[in-house]
Amino acid sequence: MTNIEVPKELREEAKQHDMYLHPIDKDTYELFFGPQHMATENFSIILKMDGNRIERAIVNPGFLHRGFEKLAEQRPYFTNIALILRICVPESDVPENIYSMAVDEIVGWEVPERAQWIRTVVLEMARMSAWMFWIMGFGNEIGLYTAGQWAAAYRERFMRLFEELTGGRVYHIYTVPGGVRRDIPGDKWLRQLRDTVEYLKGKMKDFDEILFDNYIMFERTEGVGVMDRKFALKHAVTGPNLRATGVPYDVRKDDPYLYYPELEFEVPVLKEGDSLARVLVRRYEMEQDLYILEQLLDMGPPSGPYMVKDARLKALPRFKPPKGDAYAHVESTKGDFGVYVVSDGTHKPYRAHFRGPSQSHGVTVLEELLKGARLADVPVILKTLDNCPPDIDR
Amino acid sequence: MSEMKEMRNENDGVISYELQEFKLFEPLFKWARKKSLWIVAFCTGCGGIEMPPLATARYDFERFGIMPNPAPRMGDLFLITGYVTPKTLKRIIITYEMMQDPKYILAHGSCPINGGVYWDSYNVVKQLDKYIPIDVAIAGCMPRAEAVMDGIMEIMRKIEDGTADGWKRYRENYEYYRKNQDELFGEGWREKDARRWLAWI
Amino acid sequence: MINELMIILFAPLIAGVVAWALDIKGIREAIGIIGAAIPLAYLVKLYPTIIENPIDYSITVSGFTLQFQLNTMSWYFAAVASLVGLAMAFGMAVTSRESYDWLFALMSFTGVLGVFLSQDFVGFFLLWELMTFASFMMVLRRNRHESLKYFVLSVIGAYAMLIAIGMLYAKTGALDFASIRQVLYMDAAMGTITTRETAIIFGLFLTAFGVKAGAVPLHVWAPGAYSETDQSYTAFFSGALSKAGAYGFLLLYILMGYKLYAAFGTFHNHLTFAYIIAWIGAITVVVASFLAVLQEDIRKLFAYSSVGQVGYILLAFGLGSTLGFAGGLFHVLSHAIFKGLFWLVTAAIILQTGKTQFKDMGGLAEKMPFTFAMGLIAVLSLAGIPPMAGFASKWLIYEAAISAHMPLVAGAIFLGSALAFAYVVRFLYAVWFGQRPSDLEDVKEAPLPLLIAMALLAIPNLVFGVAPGLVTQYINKILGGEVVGGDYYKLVTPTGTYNALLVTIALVIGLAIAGLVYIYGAKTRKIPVTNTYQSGNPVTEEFNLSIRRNFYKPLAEALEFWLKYSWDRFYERVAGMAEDFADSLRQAFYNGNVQSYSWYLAIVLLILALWGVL
Amino acid sequence: MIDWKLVLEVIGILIYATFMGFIFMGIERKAMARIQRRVGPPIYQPIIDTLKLLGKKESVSHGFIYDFGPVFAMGASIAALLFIPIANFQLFSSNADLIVVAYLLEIPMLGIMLGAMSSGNPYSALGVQRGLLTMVAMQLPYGLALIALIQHWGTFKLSEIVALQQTQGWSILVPALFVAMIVFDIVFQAMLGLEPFDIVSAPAEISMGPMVEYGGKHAALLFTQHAIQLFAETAFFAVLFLGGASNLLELLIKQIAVLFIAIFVASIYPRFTIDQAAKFFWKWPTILGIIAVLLTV
Amino acid sequence: MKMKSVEKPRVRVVGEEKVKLKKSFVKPWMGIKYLFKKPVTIKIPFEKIEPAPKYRGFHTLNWKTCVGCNFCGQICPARAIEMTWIEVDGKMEKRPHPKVDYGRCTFCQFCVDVCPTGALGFTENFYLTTGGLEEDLELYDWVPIHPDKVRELNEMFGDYRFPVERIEKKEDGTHIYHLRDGSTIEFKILGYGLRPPAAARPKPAAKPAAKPAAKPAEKKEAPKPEAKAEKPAEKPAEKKE
Amino acid sequence: MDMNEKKVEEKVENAQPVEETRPELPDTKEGRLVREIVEKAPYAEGSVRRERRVEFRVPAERIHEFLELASEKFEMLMQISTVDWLKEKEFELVYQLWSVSEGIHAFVRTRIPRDDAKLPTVMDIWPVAETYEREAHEFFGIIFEGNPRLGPFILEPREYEKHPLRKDFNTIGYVKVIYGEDFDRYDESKTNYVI
Repeated sequence: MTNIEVPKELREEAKQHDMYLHPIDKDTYELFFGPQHMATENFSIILKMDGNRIERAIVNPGFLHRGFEKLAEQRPYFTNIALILRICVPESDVPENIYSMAVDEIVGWEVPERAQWIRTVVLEMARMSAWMFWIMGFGNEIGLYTAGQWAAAYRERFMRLFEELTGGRVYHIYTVPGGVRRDIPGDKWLRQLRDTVEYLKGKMKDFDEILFDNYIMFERTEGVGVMDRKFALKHAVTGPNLRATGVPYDVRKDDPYLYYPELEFEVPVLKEGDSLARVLVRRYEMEQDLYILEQLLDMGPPSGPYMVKDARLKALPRFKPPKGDAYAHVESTKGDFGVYVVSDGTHKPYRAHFRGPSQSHGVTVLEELLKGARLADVPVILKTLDNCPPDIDR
Repeated sequence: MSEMKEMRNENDGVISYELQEFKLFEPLFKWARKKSLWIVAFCTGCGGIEMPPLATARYDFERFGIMPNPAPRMGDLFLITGYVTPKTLKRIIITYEMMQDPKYILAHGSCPINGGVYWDSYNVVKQLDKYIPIDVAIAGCMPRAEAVMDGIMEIMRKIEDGTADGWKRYRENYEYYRKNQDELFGEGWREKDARRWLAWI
Repeated sequence: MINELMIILFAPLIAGVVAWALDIKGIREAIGIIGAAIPLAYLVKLYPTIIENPIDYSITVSGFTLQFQLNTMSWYFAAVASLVGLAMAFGMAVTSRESYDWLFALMSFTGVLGVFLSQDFVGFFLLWELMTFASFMMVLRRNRHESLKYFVLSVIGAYAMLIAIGMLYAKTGALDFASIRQVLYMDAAMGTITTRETAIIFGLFLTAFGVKAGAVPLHVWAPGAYSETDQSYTAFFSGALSKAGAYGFLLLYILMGYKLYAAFGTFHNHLTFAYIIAWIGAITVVVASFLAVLQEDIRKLFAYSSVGQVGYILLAFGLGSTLGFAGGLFHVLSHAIFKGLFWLVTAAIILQTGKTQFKDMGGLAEKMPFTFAMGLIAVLSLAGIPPMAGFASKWLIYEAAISAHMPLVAGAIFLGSALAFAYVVRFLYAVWFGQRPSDLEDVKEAPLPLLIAMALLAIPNLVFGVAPGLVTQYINKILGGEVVGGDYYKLVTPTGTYNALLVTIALVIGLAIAGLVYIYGAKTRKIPVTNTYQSGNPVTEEFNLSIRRNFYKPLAEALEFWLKYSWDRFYERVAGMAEDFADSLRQAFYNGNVQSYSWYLAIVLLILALWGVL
Repeated sequence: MIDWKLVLEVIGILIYATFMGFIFMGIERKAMARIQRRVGPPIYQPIIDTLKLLGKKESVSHGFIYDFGPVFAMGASIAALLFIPIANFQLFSSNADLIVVAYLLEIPMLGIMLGAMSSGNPYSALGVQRGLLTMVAMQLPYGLALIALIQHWGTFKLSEIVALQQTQGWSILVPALFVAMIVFDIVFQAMLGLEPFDIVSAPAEISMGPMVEYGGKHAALLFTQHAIQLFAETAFFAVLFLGGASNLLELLIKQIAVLFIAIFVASIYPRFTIDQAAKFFWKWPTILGIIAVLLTV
Repeated sequence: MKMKSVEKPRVRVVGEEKVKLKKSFVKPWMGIKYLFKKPVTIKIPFEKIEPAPKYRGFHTLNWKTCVGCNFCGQICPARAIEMTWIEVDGKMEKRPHPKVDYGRCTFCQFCVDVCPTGALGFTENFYLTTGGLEEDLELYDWVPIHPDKVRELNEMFGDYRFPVERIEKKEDGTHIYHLRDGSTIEFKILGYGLRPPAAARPKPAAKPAAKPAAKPAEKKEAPKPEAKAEKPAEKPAEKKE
Repeated sequence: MDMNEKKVEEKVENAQPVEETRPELPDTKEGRLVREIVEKAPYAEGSVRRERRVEFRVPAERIHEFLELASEKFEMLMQISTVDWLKEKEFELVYQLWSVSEGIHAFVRTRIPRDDAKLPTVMDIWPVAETYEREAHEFFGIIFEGNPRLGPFILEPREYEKHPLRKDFNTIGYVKVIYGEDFDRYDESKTNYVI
């Protein structure tokens, strides 16, 4: 950074007029937290600190704003898939899926059952890999790098599976309106998936031992960043954060989509609403996700096409759905991820408005929870809320 | 307070320092620089998601002495991991100028080269090399971890050659980069951006 | 007859009176400095003499004979006081604006010297009170409330001492130290003075000296009084005056040691009464240091720190071993010089900036480099960085504490020294480093006399640090034996050695190597405070980038439970209750009814009659 | 009158200690990497890092104290090292006193703090605050452990402690001193700045704390200082509790054993916050320390 | 699927006792067992890992079958594909061929999906590393070559690098691709767009010159309005300040 | 697969422009909910779109009143979506509500003129609306009276002044001005591009 020192003449001039150049508040100090910081990648919080306590936090998002909603209005329906999945990087299948579901609803397509099965598997795999990513982040923030290193390595197994299924490692560009782009590569892939699920089931015990049962992890999270049920509802907090406050809301159960109605899984709910509850809820959800994947594999992929048959798809760039609008949402690891798509009958969406879960828990909620917290709690709160900056910025 | 901007000493610590060559140990230092690239922990875009696999047990770039370091003063390698918005670019420039020479930049994927999929976005910088010098660019959207590793290897090779000279270019053409930055952000953007928060604090 | 002792004693007082009477700017400072320099000069001159044999002097005032003696121990204390006193005088030449200050400052100087030189309780008490009065007057001018607190506690101490002296006189029939010592030594075997009476005398003296030394829980006056006076004077106040309390404890040993041992016996192989003193010291160290860490005012911080450091001396004296005395005596010197230096640095800061709160300061190191260097020396000495005077004395205390088998007391020293580390760094950070508020832009270096004063105290810090043997060899003479062996640079105790020169050499070697590495690297260029890591954000100086308040808030949070209790508040509550009680008494009794007054008279007479007085 | 043998020994031990200190840092990184299921850097990686930092062509400073801090820290570390009996090389240790060495081992911290504070960065200041509070917190159990040791052996002289251990068996074989060793080991974690007490540099919270402003040669100095300090501290541990050593190899084995325990603890526990650390230190380690002390009275 | 038949799936809430865990000082020590196990690290770049089959890497193009329909260009979300008129061996190709800019491409391969003749394809190649200078970045912009050639190169070198090592440009629009095995492909770019280029159509302005210092300083000339704006366009906003 | 067919039927119905609201509401839980609310707020039109999706149209001046009423049933405000209907010169605001107890998603639509886009804030009902409103303000220039933090939020002040998500904001023109002309190198023959 270059020199911003105020020149001497100006100081003197200011002093002559009895004003100081910086009427700084000497009781508190300002701490710029992020974006170039280990804990808040691409996110900035301006903290007004008193000693080690935070008096006030101001969230400064927007480092990742790319104007997705504007860009989506400038691209045809199918092309948008290659774009909007960048909204949520760790879990890029979620935007793809909700967008596809919304367009399916507008067009009125009945998505083939095989495609639905694949989509469900993809979503669950995305959830699982996002969980691994979350463990890594959480471990790093509280200083337990070992768990993080393991989790990131185990995540690679899913990355490989994704790569084989979709042809992309992180950005899969796989789910499209009307189905999916490719079929399952074969039984070998299913076997690999089952192996991976088994493997991770075994590894969950390790994570329990080193992270979730760790005395110091409890010390760090217990009673930190507490929110109650009413606060959470008023602030539209969703996902594990909401369930940690005692509200059993899970989109997969309450507004079921794809294969979820046929699956059996449990929704963990805790009442404390602190960081520890959020961590424990997430931990249980990981187990449930593995269980869901197992069930899906037991069912096996239904036969049939993986893409809807429609004559309109011949002219793909100029594919025009009817007028209308739709809202679709799924349960991502961070919460309720939704999209509102408006079609005016042309080949580009008239409006696609995304609702990232972090939009609600990453700004006002974060500011509220940080009030009075210690500086050391900032990364813990950030990570247990699972704040995802691109959700806010888009 | 508006005249403060004009009166401000137009800087320049960034370029005005004597370059000291360590003649005797230069080959040793070159080797050390190559073998110990510390990354400034600043993920600017989606490419940041491919850093964890590299940094962790799967690919483990610490085998080459590469490790993320939170403090920019100690950093050697700046990974521009993807698209750059003007708001981020300001921070990138500040962080980059804070790093100490020699320093290197590795640009990930399409976006820093030519805008990528955000070529028509009003908030993404196209052609990053107008604002800061890039040493190595890698293709991909996003580049696989192996590709990033390849980019790092390329940087190592260039350090050995002495062709990784982005930091020299930045010093020599500081006026040019500075002009482009000021064109994009407006004159005195540092103060303006800092003062934005005064009202809120 | 004009004796050297008399000159030593009364030169400051006379100089003070003259300075006050003349009240001409320039001259009064000169007179004051000369007056303060005379005792030191004479003490130095007398040094060869007193080692051979002490110098006696006595005057008779209205039947009382005041005896003074300059022996090895009183020379030591007087020399410490004079050194600090001279530094004070230099400092006051700048900081003090009025002749009033000179009068009372020098008066208290005389009082302190008198206390150290007195050989009987009359003179001791009179000069003790002179010292108290003068220092009270110094505080009174600045702050009534704090001076009142000081006054009340001093009066309590004075009464306690008076009663104790009275009791001693009643039991022994003597007022001079020699006879009292003799009688009590005899009595230790005979036991005419009961244990209870001994306990009462001991307790009263403990109170009297504890108040002056600022031992917990009688320390409450100290922070206020130390901070609410001229800071140059505080150098003396804390550096020398509080030593009077420590000296008093030493006196207890000299006068009543055997008696107390005989009366209380031992506890786990320690002298019981010494054990009490040691624990008072330990508690003082810990409590005062914790409180010092949490202060937000530069004067308060050092005030608490002074209390804590005097606690070290008490602790050392309380160990009851000769090594402990050696450590305590050494710490008397080192505390006087480093804390005196601290207060002079504080005086310079307050003089030049007009601020006392940490939150208003910052970044002064560039503006006041010499003062900063002096402050750094004081910091290194107080924190006990090896080749410094502060470390040598602390080391002796450690050795003494552990070889006296008082492990928990030694633990308190460990904790106290870490806390000392913490609060001096707080001082360094808040005053010298960080972002400078714009209103401190014009601050200049402190004026010359103050710098001289600082240098006067800084040099002994270094000299006695590198050559602690200079002090310990003299202490050996006081204690009459080879307590701490070794030569000028080396201290040898039965269990350990400390070679200050070797440490210095090692540090120099280390610094030289590190310096070579440093010089080899690239040339540095200076950058402003705004060009620092702010997570990549641009900042201007309009942001506050320094932690100015609540620096140690986490500690305050960890100690939340303990900080609920405060002696200060306790006393204030007691005072309030006493006031209320007096009020209600007044309302109940002095109700203006003549009849009730006659009743009271009757009741009093009846009681006296029953007791057999009448 | 210069004792040339001593001079040579000092130089030799300094070079050896610096090198081994770097290797210890490498071992630390390597072993942690292995627990994290990865390969990790080569074992000499810290040397490369330091060389690179030293070879930086730019260097910034925030004033004289900022430069002085690292130099002072490294100087103090070297001074501390010279007083520790390292195997059969006695150096200055005939004069070494436990308290002196314990203090000398703390001074480098002051140097780092001085430099960090003078940069004026709030992150550094927070690091300083945390560092000092960690010290305040750990000093009580640390002191108690040392006192127990001194009380048992009845001497402050490190060389005598070593000699006594050679004849009467290692310290840890004494039950009371075993307790003291546990206390010391917990404190050791904080002294080395490893988890769960790496509160000072907590990268995710305050971005390396005091180190955040350092780069180039300053950081190189601090790295070298850390290496020497690491060597000195592990040697100190070995001397106090593991019976010292009669040759460098034995010492090395003991040092590495000590180091490995520290690595294990560091790799499985997250970090405390500063007030939790203070409360923790004043609870179990202090109680254990008091027990140890009372057992040795 | 039976979404209709399920009224509203009852949310099965787990008991707290199943979710909650007990804290422990001892259990984390189990983690140390991995010190003695083999690391999971794949040692790139010494250890090669194959990308998955059909990994979406660089494009290939069969120039023979490409009909120049511009479907690929239309679907491309990044507008990375530009139809290019090419002259090979002095003979102009009948149809334009897509030219892909990897400074834009997102590797979604929608272009491959929509290609009606299957001329455009992709391989698993994904390594493309260059320096940051303009002349190095030339590699990012190319007309894809035949898939067989790419596969041959992959087999020859055993890795998945970009098949072209250097692109040599000449003043008259001649491009020479220096492939990794030393062979070259030479052709001349005549023009861009769907319609065949006019005889003496000038080459559009190339990217700014290589050296930063030589870059055009003024970059603010107002561009000409777009030929086909999607929306009722407002005037290009003036750049502020 | 009967369900899917049913779904498609519904969607086909929904796909038609939604102007003609069916007066009769189905006797499902959605229908009952809508009836209940519409009875209390007769100024609003309510309809059921499909299972778990209901819709209300409310005049802009009574939106706060209606949302306050709806907040009893719908605990969460998921999003405030703004659609810029340039031809009608209107902004359509869609308050997306979710009822945790019933499991129903509701669109509450209201329209305000483009030139004078002002609405009362709903921060007092759902504090989270602060974020959504800041966003809507930033991208569309709608003023929410009572929200104290309207201003540059995600964007930089320069882009903020343009309200980039408005339909009359010409992205490509703006980009050319800001980032230089060569971002789109071959735009002379762009007639055949969809984007």
